[in-house]
Amino acid sequence: MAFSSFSEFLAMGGYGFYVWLAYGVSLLSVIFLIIDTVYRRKKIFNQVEQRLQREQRIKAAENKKGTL
Amino acid sequence: MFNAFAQIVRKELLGAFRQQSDILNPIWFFVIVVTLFPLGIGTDPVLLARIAPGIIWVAALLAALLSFERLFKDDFIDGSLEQMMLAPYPLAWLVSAKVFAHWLLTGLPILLVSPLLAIFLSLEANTFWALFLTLLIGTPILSLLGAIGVALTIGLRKGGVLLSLIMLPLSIPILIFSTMAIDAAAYGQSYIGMLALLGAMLVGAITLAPFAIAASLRVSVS
Amino acid sequence: MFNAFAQIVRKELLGAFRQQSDILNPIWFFVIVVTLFPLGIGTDPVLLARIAPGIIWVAALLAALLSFERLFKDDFIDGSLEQMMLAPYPLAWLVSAKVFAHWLLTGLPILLVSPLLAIFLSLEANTFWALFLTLLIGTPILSLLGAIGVALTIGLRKGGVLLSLIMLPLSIPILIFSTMAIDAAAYGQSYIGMLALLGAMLVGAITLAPFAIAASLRVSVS
Amino acid sequence: MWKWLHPYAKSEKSYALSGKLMPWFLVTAVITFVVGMVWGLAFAPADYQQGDSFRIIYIHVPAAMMAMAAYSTMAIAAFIALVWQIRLAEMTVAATAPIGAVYTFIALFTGAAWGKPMWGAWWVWDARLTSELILLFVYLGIIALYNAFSDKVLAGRAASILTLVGVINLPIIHFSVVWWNTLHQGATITKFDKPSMDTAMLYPLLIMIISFAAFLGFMSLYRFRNEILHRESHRPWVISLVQQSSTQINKRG
Amino acid sequence: MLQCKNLTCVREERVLFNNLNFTLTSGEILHVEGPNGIGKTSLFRLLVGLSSPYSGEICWQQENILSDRESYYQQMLYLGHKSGVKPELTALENLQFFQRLYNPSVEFDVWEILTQVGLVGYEDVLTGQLSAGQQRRVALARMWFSDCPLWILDEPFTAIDKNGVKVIENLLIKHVQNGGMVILTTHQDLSIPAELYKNLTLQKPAFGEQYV
Amino acid sequence: MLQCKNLTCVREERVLFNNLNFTLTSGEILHVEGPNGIGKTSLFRLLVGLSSPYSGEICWQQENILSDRESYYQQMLYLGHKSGVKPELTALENLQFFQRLYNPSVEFDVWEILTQVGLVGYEDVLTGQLSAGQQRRVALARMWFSDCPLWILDEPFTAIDKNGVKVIENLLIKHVQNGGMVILTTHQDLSIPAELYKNLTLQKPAFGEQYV
Ligand code: HEM
Ligand SMILES: Nc1ncnc2c1ncn2[C@@H]1O[C@H](COP(=O)(O)OP(=O)(O)OP(=O)(O)O)[C@@H](O)[C@H]1O
Ligand SMILES: Nc1ncnc2c1ncn2[C@@H]1O[C@H](COP(=O)(O)OP(=O)(O)OP(=O)(O)O)[C@@H](O)[C@H]1O
Ligand SMILES: [Mg+2]
Ligand SMILES: [Mg+2]
Repeated sequence: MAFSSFSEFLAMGGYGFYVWLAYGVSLLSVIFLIIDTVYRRKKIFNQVEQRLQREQRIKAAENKKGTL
Repeated sequence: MFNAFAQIVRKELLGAFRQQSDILNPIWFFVIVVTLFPLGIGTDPVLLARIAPGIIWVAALLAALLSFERLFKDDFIDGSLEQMMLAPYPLAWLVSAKVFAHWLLTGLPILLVSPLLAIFLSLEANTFWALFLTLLIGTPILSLLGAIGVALTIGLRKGGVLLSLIMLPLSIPILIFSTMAIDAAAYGQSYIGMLALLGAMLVGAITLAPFAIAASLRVSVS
Repeated sequence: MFNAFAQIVRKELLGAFRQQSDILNPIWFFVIVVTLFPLGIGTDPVLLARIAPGIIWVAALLAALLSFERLFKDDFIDGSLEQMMLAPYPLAWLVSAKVFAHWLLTGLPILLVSPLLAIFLSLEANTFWALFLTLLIGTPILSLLGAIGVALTIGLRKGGVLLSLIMLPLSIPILIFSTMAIDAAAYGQSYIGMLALLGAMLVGAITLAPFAIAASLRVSVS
Repeated sequence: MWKWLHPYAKSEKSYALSGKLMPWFLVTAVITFVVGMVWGLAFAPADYQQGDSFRIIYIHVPAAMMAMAAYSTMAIAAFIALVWQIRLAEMTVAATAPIGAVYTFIALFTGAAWGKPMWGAWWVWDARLTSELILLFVYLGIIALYNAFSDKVLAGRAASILTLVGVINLPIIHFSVVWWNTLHQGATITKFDKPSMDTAMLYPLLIMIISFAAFLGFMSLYRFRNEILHRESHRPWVISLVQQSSTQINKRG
Repeated sequence: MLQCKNLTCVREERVLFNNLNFTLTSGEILHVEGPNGIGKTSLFRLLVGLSSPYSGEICWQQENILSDRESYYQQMLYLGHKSGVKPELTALENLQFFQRLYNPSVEFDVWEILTQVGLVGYEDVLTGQLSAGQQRRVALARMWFSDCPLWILDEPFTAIDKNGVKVIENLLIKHVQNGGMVILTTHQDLSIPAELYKNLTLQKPAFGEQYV
Repeated sequence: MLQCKNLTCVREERVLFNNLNFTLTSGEILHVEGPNGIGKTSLFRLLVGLSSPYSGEICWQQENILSDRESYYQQMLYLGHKSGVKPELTALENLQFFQRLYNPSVEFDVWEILTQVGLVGYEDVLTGQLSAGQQRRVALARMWFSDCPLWILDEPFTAIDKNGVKVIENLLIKHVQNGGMVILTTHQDLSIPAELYKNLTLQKPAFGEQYV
């Protein structure tokens, strides 16, 4: 163990700000990456569903007369 | 009236957000140009800090210039400009909406990213604030002036470089006053006077430019 | 084969000379950017001479960048690009003709006007020669690399700023080697090595880039 | 490579295979991450020169290394995609780029946060820093280009071309930056003086490198599957996959 | 009522037409005819005020259109060679924009109109990715919710399929029967009953009138 | 001989057509029909090799067109929605360029062709300043001096006046009578004798074939 107390651990020998800033931002960017990836998967699923619904709408509209 | 303004701004933003990269693009261009200079000129931090405001301002100008093309050109090609000129509202008013949207999409991002560049170029806090304020007042003027240039050159094929020819002389005063203000700040002097001058130019541009733009459009699209 | 090359170059030049301003435009842009810097940075001759090569090179880069839009965009919009891709010759070859014409219309004028700017920025003869030689070898590389970027972004609306994002990393080595050569010249050292490197890059670009351009066009126009 | 890939060049199979591989990567990444972090942050001794600020190394170096590794992967994939016209390879390019970009960003940011206490400036135009910054630009260019195309088949091909062009360019950038920098002002810029590493410091670093690599693998597979779904979303197997998942959601409420 | 008085159009020193006079009143369709390059588009751009005539004037309700553009534009719908739709927006967004900017007082059901112009199922595709005819339909959709009495249509049938042409013709008939007026040009034969429209054939200026 | 084998076209995850098969031999005109947005232009772009099919192949003289583009392009003339003429050049210059690049072996009298397409008197006006139909005519003029057996024409009659349409139709007939072949699409009725051309009607994929 390189540190004797938790507050010492946080202080990182006076470099706490820089160390935690670096770790924090890195973590945030990785989390951002994960969210983006999962969100994309959801979006693709939604798009496919939307398309299925759209095809229903086209079917429904095909019966109407006098349209362009 | 205000609805028309809002509708146009909304449409522009919608189009830009649709292609998400569009919003980041001016920022990236700006960042890249600013990084080019240390590569071209050398990396001495003192030298860099000395010429930094000039570089940032020239980069802002060029970023604005590159994005002007898009201000009316696409609209002209697909015919929306024609249609806008046939809308039941004063053209100068509609044109202001377009310019405002343009500033939101190019001037504002540059403003937001400027702190980062200040770090790249080792700027001090005081100088940075002067830079920020001059950008805040200066970029809308650029958008307004640029719009006049675009409106004049829109009907011409390849107006792009002609545009820069028209526009750059117009924007030189802004560049000069801004860098004067920033230099004053760097030497710890007051730069309120310069800012006031820039502010006056902004007010003038806001009141007059829309009419110039509208008139130029009527000439170009005919 | 060579007839096809000549026909394309001829057509490009014809179009450009038709709108006479087209030939002057890159020069004007270049001149204006270079004159902006003394305004933005201050007029100390020593400082200016120190940063002059960097500025001239960055200005050349930006002038090239602004003119790239026109390399394929107009052709794309009016359908001539499509037709060029359906011509009975290898696309890479036809594309080289376009790039060559582009260089004639943008790179060459910059070269011709550079002595003037050297005077503006108080450059010495020795430094100027280094600048001139690097521009001579460097601008064709820029045109070739830029063409790849344009070809990739041509089908996209508003590809303009995306183009700069793609292209600037590509052109950074040229910028660096050139300014290194010029600095060496300024200190009275030999800069043959750098020129040779640039020359090697030019040869590489001439042999490889046309194929990259052709492949990109096949992707973009589909 | 090509022979090995071929049986899986069918997208549906690759989708299933990558689904099977994913958990292994994830588990490896998580375990090595926890071990490496606890060891590196709490147990490794402080550096005799840099004090505790050196602990940034445990993300800085893995991120920098894996950023390069990601680009190598993309380059190989792009080459395969363009030479043998394999669509799955294009998807690999597109899937890996964002991860590489994030790693590059992390390397840059942690480097900057480390540089401030060590060199007294967030940013200096050192050769290594500059080429890392340009690598970030290259990544961003590829991602932006890929996203700008709405047709993902074309997007993949365009991104592959740009990746290949970047491959030729990156070494040139690397050397140009190194020479440029040494010629201009070599001495004034602090060089990395490699601390001869104590094994107590080195092991957690190696573990973290494994962790970053495994996470890179996991994320690439995840995004790779996304790409497959996106491109093949007119295929019956994707449609039935979507319908299954939506009925599952409906059942749950 | 739209009046053209002694209109002369000169483009690049070439006299296109000379002393053109006509009046269009409620309930009329005017079909402007003439071979390629005779000056139909040039005439239309004069009529909407996009360019100004060499001599003569155009009056809407007895007033020169250039003297009060805004009130004229409130009553006029122009569809030209270029469609004026934004390729990066969807059909739906384009329509909403048009309605809110040009006909804010009109209430309508966007879905209904999309059905009418045959774009159901394409409402969230970017307009730039539609086919030539579909893009044209997005622009033409404005006719369905326009409350302007005067429609000026420059080759509206370009790229539209046969069924579409018929539907549009019916719409034009309905519009004039409700008191509207239409000026259009097309190189296709109109299948509108002959008594419902009149022709205006543009001709090359006679020899003596080539120079004005 | 042009052959389409099991051609499937997918655009943005939408299946446009599925397993399309047809063969075109010397002396035939093929008229591709279908409503807006069905995929005619997409088909044509596949046929000329501007885009590549999702599956299936296109063969010219028994060889895949993508395997030897140059020799295919020596024998093929494509005119699309966009005209491909340069607005800053005159009609004359445009024609000369086309001839020298695409048909260098053909000798012809430019003035004769300008007369044929009705552009005499406009030969030194910049093409960008011509009317819509005149610009289109400059592009179409290529048919008059083309020595390619295969013509692929996407809505060639757009913006062309009635007389022009007739002239072009006659040209097409002459071309196939000389052993050429033509694929075209148009939304106007063809007045070519029915025995001279055959129709290909594109249809929406049936329900089961929507996903491939
Ligand atoms: C923004 C600033 C920085 C950037 C972009 C950066 C970038 C890099 C890169 C690209 C590597 C190579 C990784 C590899 O071997 O593959 C690296 C390694 C390394 N960096 Fe940084 N760095 C930065 C700042 C710093 C600072 C301030 C320090 C410490 C004072 C530092 C210490 C190290 C060490 C010790 C290594 C491992 C050396 C080796 O194995 O070769 N870096 N960095
Ligand atoms: N660039 C594109 N990107 C994505 N989808 C497209 C693109 N171009 C066309 N499409 C889609 O392909 C379908 C067919 O388009 P295409 O242009 O082939 O139709 P078309 O039969 O030529 O119609 P038209 O008669 O209107 O010219 C359309 O539904 C359209 O949405
Ligand atoms: N922008 C322009 N500048 C100069 N002259 C022009 C311009 N546009 C058209 N003209 C000239 O005006 C004449 C008429 O053009 P216009 O577009 O009005 O014809 P049009 O009747 O609409 O023909 P089309 O049926 O082909 O659309 C043409 O001879 C053309 O040369
Ligand atoms: Mg017309
Ligand atoms: Mg079509």
